[in-house]
Amino acid sequence: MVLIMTNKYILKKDHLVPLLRQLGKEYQLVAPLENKHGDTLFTHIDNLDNCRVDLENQPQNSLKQFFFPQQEVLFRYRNQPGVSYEFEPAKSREDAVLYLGVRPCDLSAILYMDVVFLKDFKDPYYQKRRNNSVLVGLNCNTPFDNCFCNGTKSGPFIDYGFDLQLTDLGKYFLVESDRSRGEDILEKLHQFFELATEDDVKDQYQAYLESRGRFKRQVHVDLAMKNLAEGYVADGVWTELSERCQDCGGCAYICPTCVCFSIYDQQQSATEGERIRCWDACTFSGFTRMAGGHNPVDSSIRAIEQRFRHKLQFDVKKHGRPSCVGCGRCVEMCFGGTDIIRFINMACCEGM
Amino acid sequence: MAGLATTFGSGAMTNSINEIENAQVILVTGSNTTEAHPQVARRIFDAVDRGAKLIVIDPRKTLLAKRAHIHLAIRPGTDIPLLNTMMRIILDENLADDLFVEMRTENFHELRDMLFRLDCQEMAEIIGVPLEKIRAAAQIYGRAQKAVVCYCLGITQHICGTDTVQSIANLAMLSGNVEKEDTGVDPLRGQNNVQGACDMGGLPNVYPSYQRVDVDDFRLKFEKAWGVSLSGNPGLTVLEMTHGGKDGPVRAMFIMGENPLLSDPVQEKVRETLTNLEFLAVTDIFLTDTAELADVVFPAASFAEKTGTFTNSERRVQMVRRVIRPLGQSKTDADIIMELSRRLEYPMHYQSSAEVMEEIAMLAPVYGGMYHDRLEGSWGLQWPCWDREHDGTPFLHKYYFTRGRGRFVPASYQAPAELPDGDYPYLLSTGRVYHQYHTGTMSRKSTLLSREAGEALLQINPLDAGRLSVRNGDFLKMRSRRGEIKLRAELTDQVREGEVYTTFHFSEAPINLLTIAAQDGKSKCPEYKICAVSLEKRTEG
Amino acid sequence: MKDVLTTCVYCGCGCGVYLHEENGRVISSAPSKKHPVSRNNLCVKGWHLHDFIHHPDRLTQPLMRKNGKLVPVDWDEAFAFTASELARIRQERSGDAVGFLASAKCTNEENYLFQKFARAVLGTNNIDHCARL
Amino acid sequence: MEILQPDLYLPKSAEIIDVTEENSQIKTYILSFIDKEFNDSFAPQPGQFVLLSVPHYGEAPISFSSTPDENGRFHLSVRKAGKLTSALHAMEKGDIVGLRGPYGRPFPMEQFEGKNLLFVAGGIGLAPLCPVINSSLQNGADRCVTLLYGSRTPSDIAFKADIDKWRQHENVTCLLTVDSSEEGWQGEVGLVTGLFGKCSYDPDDTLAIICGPPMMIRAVFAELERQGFSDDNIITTMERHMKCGVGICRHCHMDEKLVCKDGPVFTLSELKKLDVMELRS
Repeated sequence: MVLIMTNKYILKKDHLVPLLRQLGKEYQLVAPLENKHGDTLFTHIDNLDNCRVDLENQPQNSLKQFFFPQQEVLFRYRNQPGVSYEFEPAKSREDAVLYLGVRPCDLSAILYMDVVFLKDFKDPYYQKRRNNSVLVGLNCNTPFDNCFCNGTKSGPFIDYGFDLQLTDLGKYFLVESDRSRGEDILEKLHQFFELATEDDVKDQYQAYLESRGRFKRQVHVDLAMKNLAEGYVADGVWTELSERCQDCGGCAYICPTCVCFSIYDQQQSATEGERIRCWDACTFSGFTRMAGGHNPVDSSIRAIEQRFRHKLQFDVKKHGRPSCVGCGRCVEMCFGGTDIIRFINMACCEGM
Repeated sequence: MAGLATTFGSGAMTNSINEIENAQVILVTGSNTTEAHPQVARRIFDAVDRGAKLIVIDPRKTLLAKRAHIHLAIRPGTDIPLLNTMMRIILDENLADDLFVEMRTENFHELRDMLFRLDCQEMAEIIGVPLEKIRAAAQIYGRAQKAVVCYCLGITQHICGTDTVQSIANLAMLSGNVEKEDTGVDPLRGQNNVQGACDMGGLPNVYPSYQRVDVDDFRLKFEKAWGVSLSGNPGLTVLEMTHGGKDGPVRAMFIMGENPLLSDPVQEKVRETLTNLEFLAVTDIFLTDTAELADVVFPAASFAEKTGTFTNSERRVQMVRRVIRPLGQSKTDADIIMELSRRLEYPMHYQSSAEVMEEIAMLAPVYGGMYHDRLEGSWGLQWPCWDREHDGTPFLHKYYFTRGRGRFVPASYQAPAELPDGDYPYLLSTGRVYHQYHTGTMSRKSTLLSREAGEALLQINPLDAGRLSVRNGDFLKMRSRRGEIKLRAELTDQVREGEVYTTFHFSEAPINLLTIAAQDGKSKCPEYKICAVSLEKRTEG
Repeated sequence: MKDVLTTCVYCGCGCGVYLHEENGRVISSAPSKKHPVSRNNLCVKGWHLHDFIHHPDRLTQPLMRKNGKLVPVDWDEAFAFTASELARIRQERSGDAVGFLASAKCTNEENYLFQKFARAVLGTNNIDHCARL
Repeated sequence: MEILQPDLYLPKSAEIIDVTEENSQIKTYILSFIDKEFNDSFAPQPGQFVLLSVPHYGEAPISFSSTPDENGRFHLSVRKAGKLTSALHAMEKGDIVGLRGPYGRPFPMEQFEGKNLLFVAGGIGLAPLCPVINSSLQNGADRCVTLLYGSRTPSDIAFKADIDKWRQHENVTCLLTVDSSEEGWQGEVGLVTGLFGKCSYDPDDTLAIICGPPMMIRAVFAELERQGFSDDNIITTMERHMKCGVGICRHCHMDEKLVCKDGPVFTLSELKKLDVMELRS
C-alpha cells in the first residue's frame, strides 16, 4: 500500500486530555462538560482532572453566551449635572479562549454572528472576544432528536470556519485545520499528531455519509424558504403560531444566531451608573414599542411572522443563507410548540 | 388549603406536574395557568396536542380558555353551583365510580341528598352558562379514565373558598378520579415556597409537618426536642395580625421577606396596624413598602446567596444553592434569626442549613427522609418521604387517603360578600400577570420584565369602555367602598361586560386599597376575586 | 466563572435553573435540560431570574428608625435593639403580643428556624404567612 | 488587562448651549460637543439622527432639526413622549447630554436640487424637515417650496420662528392647520390633507417630503398618489424604537429593512416593496 500524504492528521483518543492540558497552558478552555446533575453545557474547565468532557451529547447551551453574554456592562458613566457627563469604557478581562467540541451548527452560528457584529459597524465587545478565540470543531456523527442541519446546509459535517476540527473515526480523531491558528497548534504540539492517510480521509467521508443517514426528522427548509419568498404562507399560519406562543423568549435566548439585544442604564447612585446590554427577543411586545406607547408591530401575530421571516427569508436575501443553523434547541425549548420545525412544516404545506 | 385537608387528609397536589401531560381529561378552574404556572400550562398544551380534552372554568377568556374544548365562562363566585350541577349530572347519567365511592370514601349519602335537592336548570341560570354545556363538561370529566383537576387562587380567594375546594374533591371522588397516577386534584401553589412555608409550620395552628399545636402529643414532642415549654393555643392568622388596627392583639411584629402592605387586603387597615405597632422588624432584600414602616430593617441575602431547600407545588423538596457571597453586609435570614435567638438567650447552633434539615427530618414525619446529601444527588424528593430508604411520593392517596377514607363534604352556593350594584356597578377580580411576580419587589427590578408589563392595567371589555368613553391606554379612576386608585385601561374581550380585572404587582396602583376584608371562614383566605367598583374616566394622568 | 444549578423563585413550579456567575456577578440564567420540571425551558421570568440579584436597590446594611427616618446602623446595634424590644414586650405583655410573618420566598430551613424562634423563644403560635395570597 | 475602545456604543458629551420651547410638548436643544476637535469634524446631514443619552435614562434616537451652524452648533428637537424625553425636558442650558452618531441614510439632497419641493408635516414631524427646508432656500432661490403643516391646536404649533422666517421668502408657501381650534385662531381647522386644495404645484415637477404620525403619513400618501405623484418622488422619514442605531440589535426592523441603517429616509416606492405598518389599511 502506498501512503499518500494528506494535510490531515490523526489524534489518538487517549491523547485528547493530554493535548488539552498543553493547550490549557496557553488558553482558557471551554468544552461541553457533563456536570454532576447530568446536564451537558459548554463550561469553562477549571480542572481537567475533575471534569467529564462530553463529546457525545449536544450541549444545551450554544457558544453565543461566550461571545455575546446575556448581560454585560458596556461602560460606566458619571454624571454631575451642569458639570460633566463622562463615559468610562468597561475593562475587559478576556484571555485567549479555546473552545472544544464546536459542532457544525454552532460553528455556522458563530460565522453568522461574525457577519452581524463585524461586517459594517464593528461591535468592539464581540470583536475582542472573537479575536481571542480558537475554535476546535467536532463533526457530528450522530444528529440528535431535533437536529435538521442537513436542511439548513450547516451540517452534519463542515469543512470551513474552524481553526481545528475533529472527526471521530472510532479509534481516533481525524484532525483538520482551516486557519493559521490551527496550523500553529498543529505545529507547536506536533508530538500529538500523526499524518493521516488517504484511508482515514475516506473513513471521514464514510462517517459523513452515515451521519447524513441518521437524521431522525425530515425538515424541508428549502421548501419553506421558497414558499415564504414567493408569498405562499398564509396569515393563518402566523395566527396559529401566535396563539400557541407563550411569550417566554426562550427560542431567541437559546438560539445560537439570535442576537437581538436591548441596552439600558442602570443607575447605581445619584451620580453614577452603568450602561448594560442584555439579550432581547423580537417576539416580545415591548421590543418594538416606542415611547408614548405606539407599536408598529401591532400584534403577536406580526412579531412571530418577523421572527421566522427574518431567519428564513430576509437573511437568505441578504446573506444568501438562512440564519437558522438547524441545531434544534428551540424545538425542545418551546412551551407552546411554536418552534421553527412546526413552522417549517406548516409553511411546506402551503403553496402546494 | 384547608379544604383538601378535610376531604383527603392532605392539602397538597396529589400528582406530580409531569403526570398532568398523561391525563385524558384536564379540568382547569380558577387558574390562569399560562401566566401563573407556565410549566403546568406546557404540560396541559402537550396533553391537548396528544388528544386530551381540556375543560376550562374561568369568567375570563384566558389564553388557556381559548385552547379549551369546553370553556365554561361562569359568573364569578358560582363555582360551587357549577361543581354541584356537574356532580348531579354524573350521578344521573350513571358516570359515578360506585366501587370507589363505596370502598374508599365516607359520607356519600349526605352529598347525594344535597345533589338530589338541586334544580339543575336553576343552577345553570345562576352560573350563567347553558345547562347543555355544563352537561357536556360533566360527561367528559365523568367518563375519563384519567382526569386531573388543576385549581389555584381563583378558587380559594373567595369567602366560600374552602367549600369550593371540598366540592372539587367531591367531584373527583365521585368519579373515582383520585388515587391513581395521572389522576387527581392539584392545587397549584402561587409562590415558589408557599408549600414549604406551610410544611415548616409557618402557620398558627400547626408545627412542621402539620402536627397540631393543640394536640398534646405533638406539643410534648416539640417541647422535648426544643427544650422549652410551648403554647398549646393556636395563634393568630395573618389578617388577624395585620388587620388589628390601633389596638390590635399584637403590639410588635417580625416580618421575614413578606410585603403585607401590598399583598394583604384593605391596605389602609394594614397601614394603620403596622404604623401603630410598638415595634416592627422586617428582613428583606429590598426596601419594600412594608419595610419602610419598620423600626429595624435587616438586609437579607437573596436566594443566589444562600443554600437551602424550596418545596414546589408538587411537594418536591429541592436544593437552592449559593452562587455568590451575600451582597454588601447582608446576611441570610437564618443567620439573622440565629443571632437574635442567641441574644434572647436561646442559642441555636447550626453549622449549615444541612444541619437544620437534619432537625427537620427528625421532627417532621413527611420530611423524614429529606437530607441535603440525598437532595444534592437527585432532582429533589417529593414528600411524604418517611426515611432515608424512602424514594418520595410522586402521587398521593394510593390505596388509602391520608386521612383513611375520603370524606364527602357537600357545600351549597354562597353569594359573594359584595356584588355590583347601582353605585358600584362593576365586578373587580384581581390576580397576576405573566411578566411580574407577587408584589413586584423582585420582578420589577428587571428592566425587560418591566418593559413588557410595567404598570397596572385594568382589563375592561370594549363595550364597557365605550360607555365610559375610554380608549386603550386612557387613565381610569376606580373606586370601591374602601378606596380609590387610578390606572390605565386595557381594552380586551378577555373580560366580559360588567367585569374588570387587574393585578396587585404595582405599588403605584395598590389594588388592595379597594379589595374587601371578607374572608373564608375556614381558611381565612381573603376574597380577592370579587368586589364591587365604580369606574370613571380621568381627564389627565 | 461557573454555572450553579438552583431553584427558580418565581412560582410554585420550581424549575431547575443554572445561574451563571462571572467575576462575582450573576449574569445569566438558563434552564436545566434534565430537571423534571423545567425540562429545558423557562418562562420569561425564569430567563430573567438573575436581573434583580445585583440591583442597586438591594439592601446592604441594617437600617434603624431614628427621629422618624430609617438610617444605616451597624449589625450589632440593629440586633441589640431588636432583641431588647422583643424581650421587653415579651416581659411586659407576653409573647402572644408579638406576631411573626414567615415567608413563602425563604427556604424551608429559614422558615423552620423562624417558627422555632417564634414558638420556642417568644412562646407564641402567632406565626403565619401569605399562603393564601 | 486591556481597556476596550468601544467607540461604537460610547457617547460623546455635548453641552446644551440653549433651549427653545417650541410648545408645551416640544423643545429644541442647541448643542455642541465639549470635545472641540470632534465638534469641528461632526457633519450630520439632513435626515440623519443621533442616539441621545440622558443620564440614568439610556438612549433615544433623535433626528437633527438643523445642520451645524458656523459655530458648529446643531439643533435637536424633542417631543416629550416617555421617561427619557421627560427627563431631557427637565434639563437646562449648561447641562450635558451624551450623543453618538450621526447615523442613518440622509435625505437625497442632491436629488432635490432645482426641484420644486412640497413638505407635509405633522407635529414633531417638522423637525427633520427643517434642515431640508433651510438648505432648499439657500441654493436655488427660484424654485417653489410649499409647506403644509398640521398641529393639534394653535398653541401646539411648533417651529413658529422658523415658519415666520421661511414665509419671508416670496417663493415659499406655508399653510398651517389645526385639529381643533382655540380662541383667536383665524386659520384652517382640519386634517393636513385638507390643505392640498389650497395650494398649487405640478405633481410631475415636485418632490414631496413627508414626516408625521402614521395616520397622517397614510392619508398623505394616498392623497399624493391620487394627485399623480410618482412613488419615487414621495419621500418620507420613518420613526421606530431603536437601541444600537447601527443595524445590529433589530429593534427598528421594518419587514426586511432596518430603519436605522437602511433608513430612516425612504421613498414610497421603497416602502411599497415592504410590509409597513404605516401603509397598511
